[in-house]
Amino acid sequence: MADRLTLVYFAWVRDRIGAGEERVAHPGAACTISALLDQLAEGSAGHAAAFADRARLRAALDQDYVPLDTPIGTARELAIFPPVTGGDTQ
Amino acid sequence: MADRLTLVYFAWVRDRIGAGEERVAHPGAACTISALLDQLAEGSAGHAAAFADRARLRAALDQDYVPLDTPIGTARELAIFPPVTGGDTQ
Amino acid sequence: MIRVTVQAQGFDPAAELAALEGLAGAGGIASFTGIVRADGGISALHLDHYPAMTLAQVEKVAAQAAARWPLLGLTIIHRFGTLAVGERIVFVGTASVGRTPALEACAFLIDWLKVAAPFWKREVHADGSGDWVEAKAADDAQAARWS
Amino acid sequence: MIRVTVQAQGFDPAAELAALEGLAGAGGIASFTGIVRADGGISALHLDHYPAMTLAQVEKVAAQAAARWPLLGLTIIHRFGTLAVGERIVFVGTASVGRTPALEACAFLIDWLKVAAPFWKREVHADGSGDWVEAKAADDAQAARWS
Repeated sequence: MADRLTLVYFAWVRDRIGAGEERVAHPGAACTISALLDQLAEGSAGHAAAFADRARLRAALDQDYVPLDTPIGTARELAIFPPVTGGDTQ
Repeated sequence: MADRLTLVYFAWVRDRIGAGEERVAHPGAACTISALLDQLAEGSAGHAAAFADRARLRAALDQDYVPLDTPIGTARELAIFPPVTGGDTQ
Repeated sequence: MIRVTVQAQGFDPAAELAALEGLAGAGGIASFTGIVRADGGISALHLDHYPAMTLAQVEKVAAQAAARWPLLGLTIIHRFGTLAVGERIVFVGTASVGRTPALEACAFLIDWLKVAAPFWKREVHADGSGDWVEAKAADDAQAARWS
Repeated sequence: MIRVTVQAQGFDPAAELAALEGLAGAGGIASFTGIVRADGGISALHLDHYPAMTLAQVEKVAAQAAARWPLLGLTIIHRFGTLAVGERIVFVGTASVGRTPALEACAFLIDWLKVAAPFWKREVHADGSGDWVEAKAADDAQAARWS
């Protein structure tokens, strides 16, 4: 089990938090992404604003898309971002 | 009513007839394409070979696709050819 | 912008695509290019066509696509004559604001060109012999799915 | 031949198409190019992406297309960074023996790139202000039709 977890943020999630990346103590394998977001939202207004509307958030654990209720397990990197808007034109 | 009808042939229809174009006396507005082909087939072995298998023939009257049982009407040009094979690659 | 040509000479897909990309408001450009394959050891394809009818039929198919999808541009180039293996036969290019009209119209156009344009292919072997290509029922079926 | 790149710099669709046309046995080449539109008076789009994940996701979509259709070649280029109106964002090119696999795979790839590749667009106005583009439910629906 890693003792640190790297969090990476994109698009307006990053803008609201004010940083693209941060490291936190690993919350444990059983902790879900949602539960970790709850903890982080309590810690700063920026995190609270970024994580307020969970329906607009998506996540990836070690670069694989997962639902927000997924336990973090042994992942080293958790990414939080809005639904993607790539592909072709707007 | 035109008194002459131009016949044009393509692909193996032309090869069998041995000519790409010929003019005939207009058979009359009520005469169908099929009936005209019957008459022409009696006139030469090439025409008979070209027109033997009607399921493999298509027609156009004055440059519009029509079924073989269409009356020739006042058309000036009748084209007889196999199903088209254009578009992209073979 | 609808541009339809039926010609013996070659063409440059890059120039055609650049013209479509340059149309005001264009966000998506789709294209299809058909190439002569060396099927059965042929060295060339000869494309016979019905000159008095070909352009009108290709324009008809183009007008159908333009009526069905909101296209900003549509280009069709179809060659005739003798084309060596590896040469381009046909180009279809479409431009639209979003991606879907361009992609769908491009597929529609190439499906319909195959069944509606009066072209006939003859496979040419190195010794000059060759046979006319038979039409495929699959082409009619594929075009019909757009109806 | 599968070629996938995620890059900041521009690209030349003509060179990509020429590479696909040159593949042995290729009879049909389909392509799609996406261009930045001036929607809402924007002057540019900024594309954020998740570098550690992007290439893997695009390669995954490419592998799905290659497994589903008999393709001779498949090229995907997706740009990131700040792109001015009129610049190309994305290119998808496919080559197959007949026309249908190339056309279908091209449409499949662009639909799936929109929902699977971790890119986020921000509209940039002339004064530097801008908003992140919201995802459209229509994109999920369009991608899902391939399932």
